[in-house]
Amino acid sequence: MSSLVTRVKLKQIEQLIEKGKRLDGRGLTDYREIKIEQGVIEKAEGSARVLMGKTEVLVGVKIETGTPFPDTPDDGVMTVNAELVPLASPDFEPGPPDENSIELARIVDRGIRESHAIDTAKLCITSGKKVFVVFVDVYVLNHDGNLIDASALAAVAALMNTKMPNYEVKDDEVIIKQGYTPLPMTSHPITVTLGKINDKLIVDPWLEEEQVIDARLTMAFNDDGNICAIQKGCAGYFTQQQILEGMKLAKEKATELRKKLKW
Amino acid sequence: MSSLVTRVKLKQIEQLIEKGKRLDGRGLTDYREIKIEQGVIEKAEGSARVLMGKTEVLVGVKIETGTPFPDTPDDGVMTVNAELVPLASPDFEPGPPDENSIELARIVDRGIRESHAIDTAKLCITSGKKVFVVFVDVYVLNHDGNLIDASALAAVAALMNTKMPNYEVKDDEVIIKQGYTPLPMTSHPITVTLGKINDKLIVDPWLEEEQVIDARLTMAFNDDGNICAIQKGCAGYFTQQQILEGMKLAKEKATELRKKLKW
Amino acid sequence: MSSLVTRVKLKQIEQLIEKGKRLDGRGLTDYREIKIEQGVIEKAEGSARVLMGKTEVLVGVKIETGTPFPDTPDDGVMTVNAELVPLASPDFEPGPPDENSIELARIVDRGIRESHAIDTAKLCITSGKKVFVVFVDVYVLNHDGNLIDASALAAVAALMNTKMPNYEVKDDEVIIKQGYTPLPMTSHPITVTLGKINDKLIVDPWLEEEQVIDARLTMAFNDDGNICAIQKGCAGYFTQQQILEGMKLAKEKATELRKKLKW
Amino acid sequence: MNEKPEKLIDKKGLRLDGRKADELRPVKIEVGILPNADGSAYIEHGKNKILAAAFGPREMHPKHLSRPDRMVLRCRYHMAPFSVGERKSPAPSRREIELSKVIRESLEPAVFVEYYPRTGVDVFIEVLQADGGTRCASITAASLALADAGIPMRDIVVACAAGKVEDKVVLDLFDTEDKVGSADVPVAFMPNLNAVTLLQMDGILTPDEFEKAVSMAIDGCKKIYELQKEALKTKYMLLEAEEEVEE
Amino acid sequence: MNEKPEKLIDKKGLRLDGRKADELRPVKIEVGILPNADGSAYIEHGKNKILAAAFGPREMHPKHLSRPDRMVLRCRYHMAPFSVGERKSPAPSRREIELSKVIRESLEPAVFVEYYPRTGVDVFIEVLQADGGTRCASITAASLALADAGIPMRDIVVACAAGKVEDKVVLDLFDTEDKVGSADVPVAFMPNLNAVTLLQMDGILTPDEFEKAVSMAIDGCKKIYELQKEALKTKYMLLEAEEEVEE
Amino acid sequence: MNEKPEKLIDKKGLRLDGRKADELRPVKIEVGILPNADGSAYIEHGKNKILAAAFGPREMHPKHLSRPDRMVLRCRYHMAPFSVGERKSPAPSRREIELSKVIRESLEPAVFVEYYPRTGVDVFIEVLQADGGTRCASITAASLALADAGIPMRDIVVACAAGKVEDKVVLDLFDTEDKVGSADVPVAFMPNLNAVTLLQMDGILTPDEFEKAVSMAIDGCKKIYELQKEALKTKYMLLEAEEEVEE
Repeated sequence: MSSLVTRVKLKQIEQLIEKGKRLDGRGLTDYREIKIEQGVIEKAEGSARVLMGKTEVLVGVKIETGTPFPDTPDDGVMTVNAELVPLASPDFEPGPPDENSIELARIVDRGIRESHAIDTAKLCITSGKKVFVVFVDVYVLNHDGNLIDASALAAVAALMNTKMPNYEVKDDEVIIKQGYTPLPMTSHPITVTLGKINDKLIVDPWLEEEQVIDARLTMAFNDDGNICAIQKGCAGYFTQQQILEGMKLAKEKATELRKKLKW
Repeated sequence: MSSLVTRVKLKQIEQLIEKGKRLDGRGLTDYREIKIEQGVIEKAEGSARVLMGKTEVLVGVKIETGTPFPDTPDDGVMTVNAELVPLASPDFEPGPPDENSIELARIVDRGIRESHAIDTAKLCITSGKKVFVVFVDVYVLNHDGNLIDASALAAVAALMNTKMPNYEVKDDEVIIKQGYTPLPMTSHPITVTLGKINDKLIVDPWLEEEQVIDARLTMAFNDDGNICAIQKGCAGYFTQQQILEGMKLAKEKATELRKKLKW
Repeated sequence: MSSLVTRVKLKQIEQLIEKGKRLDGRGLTDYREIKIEQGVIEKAEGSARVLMGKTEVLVGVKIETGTPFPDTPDDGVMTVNAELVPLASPDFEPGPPDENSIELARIVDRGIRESHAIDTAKLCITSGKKVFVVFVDVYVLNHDGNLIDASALAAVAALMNTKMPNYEVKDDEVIIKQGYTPLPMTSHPITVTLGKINDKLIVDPWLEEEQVIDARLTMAFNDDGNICAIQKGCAGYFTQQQILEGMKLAKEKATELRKKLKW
Repeated sequence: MNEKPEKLIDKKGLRLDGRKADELRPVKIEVGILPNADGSAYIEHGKNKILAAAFGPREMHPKHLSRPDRMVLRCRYHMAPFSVGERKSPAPSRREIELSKVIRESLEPAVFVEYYPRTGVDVFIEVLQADGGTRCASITAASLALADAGIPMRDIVVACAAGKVEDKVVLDLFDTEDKVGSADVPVAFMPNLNAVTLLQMDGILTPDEFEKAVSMAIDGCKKIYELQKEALKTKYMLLEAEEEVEE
Repeated sequence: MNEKPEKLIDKKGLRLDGRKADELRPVKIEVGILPNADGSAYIEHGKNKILAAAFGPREMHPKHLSRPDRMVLRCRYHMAPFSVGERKSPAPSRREIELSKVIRESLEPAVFVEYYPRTGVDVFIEVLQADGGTRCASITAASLALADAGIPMRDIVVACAAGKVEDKVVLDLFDTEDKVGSADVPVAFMPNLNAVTLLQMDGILTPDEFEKAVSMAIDGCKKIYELQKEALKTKYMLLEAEEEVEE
Repeated sequence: MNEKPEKLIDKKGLRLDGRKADELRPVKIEVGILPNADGSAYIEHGKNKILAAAFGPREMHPKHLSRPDRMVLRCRYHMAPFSVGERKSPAPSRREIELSKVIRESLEPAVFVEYYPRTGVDVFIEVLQADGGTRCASITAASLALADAGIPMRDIVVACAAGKVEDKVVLDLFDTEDKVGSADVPVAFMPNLNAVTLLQMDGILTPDEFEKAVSMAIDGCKKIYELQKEALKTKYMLLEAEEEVEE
């Protein structure tokens, strides 16, 4: 976008925000409409699709067996990958993950990992030798802003929907048996992103707002309201005061969002 | 090539073809002169060089031990790779395989694999653990059109020339012994490519023709005259009628070509 | 640099060299001032920093366990890698190793490997199964010419500084014990690079000279004065006579340089 | 998981999923479902779930790939890591690169490439769930995405496979039939021009079986073509309805 | 090597390396040590040893990345293979790519990017030895490298982490505390503008603990800021001394 | 396969393949055998089988690599996967990248690069079968490919190695000698200019042995040079014959 258009839009968005309004009619602290659909990919062990306004993210979970990391021989492994596939936006190009998709994957990963959402000890098959590996693949299908919150929400919803194969170990071989058990989870982290425009905080910035915000603050909260991950983004800053304010606001919104996840 | 030159050449080729003639003097259903030389790379387990007019392809076969695929524990492995090395044409550039060399390798692979040319069951050393891996490397040395047929022919000729090391298994170790046996083969697929210009079918299009043909049809035939692989190419089309006509023509030419392979 | 500047500089350097002088005041066969500091990276198993004039190279050595090469089951493994990190010169760009860094790594590798500097037989833990792997990482921190000699010197100094973990093998497992022993070394190869300008040989060409020399000759010498590696570089040539002359000069300088390494 | 079924066709001539030899799987098509794309379509063909989007005509990047006398069509066929049994690495496989090429060459005969010289059109296909016959379903969807983007076309391209299962030529193989069966013949077709734009085969067929398979596949194509037209109509009716509301 | 220490904080409230909860590790900074860079700095923060260099403002390569109305700041955070316990492959890891991005975004608020339109500035950071808190020490050094290169800046950026170790909020975690401790909060700060330009967290903190950690980290930043100023002064005094000699 | 031979040189002073110490392997050279290249040559040097082709002078891609005052010479040395004992991945190895560089630098002194400013010449070398000494045989062939392409040259470059096997300096090592022997000294030479354009060594040699090896290698070069000239003559005689026929 040319810098002129950006400046005109910034002006317009700023004036609205001064009045507590936004381009798409929302209040400053409102999320867009959210829809969560679980189990959309029957062949994956778990999946969920999240619509946040026009932003659409699909997360698929695959479970395979693999070897544990040497320093955690009794823990299963979880990896998060994010693909900004080119059909989601004219700005996305085919190719290996760039810094944006890597940052997205790592923020989603951090929320799940640091909150101990998955009980990885229960994914161990044979200590030091064989464990279950949980692949969480974030697939952005339409980019209309705030990919982080949509992706994090879809990831947790997909994990809640994930079934683990039953198995037994015979002579060091893993034998997959009939039936499934749910993936063992101990928490359900919720991620909330705020934008700062003109020293005002807004919740869930969408695409047009993302192009003009000074800075972004993302916080993930655990079931008990504790913080489990944070990421500041964009080339702007926050005052210490804004961070604490933002934390309170994000905590409230996390509680609100969590209600959308039924379990 | 500029589109003007292409159009002039297209005109010229079309006019000739109307009269049943071609730029290089061949009839519409003639192959260029074909020479097959086997065993040209003594250090490889098998090799063959094919000249089809000025198109020159060298195929080398290496045999190593490796692990079978989990879903076929009792079968050896065959892989085909094709390199369009830059000395073969000013249009080839050094670098990783592009879509053309990948398609070429996969067409050659399909002909061999689907016809069960190699008796992979006989390449199993220890079920699920150790098998022979057959590497078929297609090396294009001069590109003057119809790389598919020349490569497929050279690949089969090289496999027919391939010797497998004798071995015995002792305490789970493979011990290579003196002497060789021929690679076990059960069929000898022959691949024939047709081009369509102005609704006429021609056999073995060479470089100048390739630049103007509407579409390409490649068919591989087994020893018994059954079809074992097909690939339509280029941005044109065939009518159902043309496909059936083409199939009959290709079958004839395959029988003709097969005679060049002595076994 | 533009070719005009190069020509002017070449003229200037040539005229000085005719008089036995150099731009930076050195004599034709003098090295720049050399400083060697060992153990600068405490967390690495070995390290050394070499300043050769303004050229600065850091070498870190890591030791890990790994598998031996099939054809040398009783030998540890040594690998050399060189990074021309972009903070060392405006001419270095981030990215995978280019031909310059690969050549640098391979010259350093050759000097160490061919002189049998490391007693790799003593790095074997279990024949054919487990050996120590010595990673020598050359890190160029400032490029002011003659990276080869500075890197080779830093590599040998770092190896001399390298400590191996004590260990014992119990039930096929390697158990790391308290304490260290020095890396077993049998020689200390010294690498000397000469430049040729206007049929004169100069020692240790620095950046400005490197841009105008006809050719480069690098020779590595063993403790006993034998030659263990050679590399001619750049798009010029040497006469047979110049090579023999250069060999004698390089041998002298190697003896001189070796004194800087205390052991 | 890997147990092979004993019989792919039962005594009544019905297949594992209850279909007759010449019966298609259920096909559901929606057009225009991706807001950011210039054109898009979603297809469920059996358990295949595939999205296709078209962007363009637009400036080419990099520029030197553009052509002074025509539009350049590019195509990427890509599978989501979770779309198949064992997780697939997101890096494009050799299979995906080949399919991207043959799919592009199956769409190109339908496009009036000379209408927009110097421009490019990108077709992006994402297989979200795979169950045999993804390349055909991808072509069916991609062709609609192009139409939805307003790219001028001679005809719609539609695709369907036939193949051989236990000595019988059957239509539209699903995953298990594809893997255990003895041949698969994917065909792309332009119904109004009676033109085959994609034809591949692996497995073994006699010439007669091949002839029958091609016929059967083309018949399948014609049935799916009706669904394509309906999906396009639905999209335009929705558009008209919206416009009326706006007026 | 991998034995976890039993207690990270002893009865006197002292940490494994003898520090109090709110005590920084020793920090040593030098400015202008790389002859070929336009600006550079070296920092030893505890056992971290890090070099940062700035090149620019200069022409951008490739050109199409330049911007008509501003300077483009690029940043590469990279670890030497020998900087960590197990040898690190020199190819950039996902972690290094993410850190390059957040470090760039922590420096950019301080730079007057509009002063040199169409140009670029590259910041290259090499971690020679890592001991916990490398991103913070990298920012502290990189900001000085920019200043040393004469890039016009609103303020110096300085960074420091706080975290939680055995239920206690502590300043400036070193490697073992970082790995065994329960939370880490790296903060970058512009002291004169009172602005936080980097904020991350992993681990678990209550809101109160988080508030305390941010305060503590900012206090740490302010102390390191004094050392930054001194390092710059030393560099300029040396320069002046040299100039006097030359006159 | 991996059994090391007991003696590389027998009592009569003959080597495993029956050669004397200063004897070359059989060398066969053909010029102009690749129709699409501007120049080409094929060499069989012992069991080495190598093709070299030259393309140019032609426009450089990418353009920014061209030089206003000279032609740019590029070179790629590449081994076919089947050319060596264990299959070699077709991706260029570090060894191949180094050899491409030193081969280029061995050819460049012979080329009048100033004759065609702004252009490029590409030399592509494919090792079809390797048996020790591939870089030398590659240079011998590549130099002829350049000449065949009509690139103006000061001299032909020819290459040959000498080395040390069981305490004896010998000429032109083949694979086994190269691997089991104690030193290898490849040399490239311009006979008319008496100039060494490639010199490498690995192994251990005393200064005297080195001196002897260089002399012996240069003598080998001179012999191969005669074969180069003959191969060029043969090509041109064929050309003339063809021209006469055409007239």
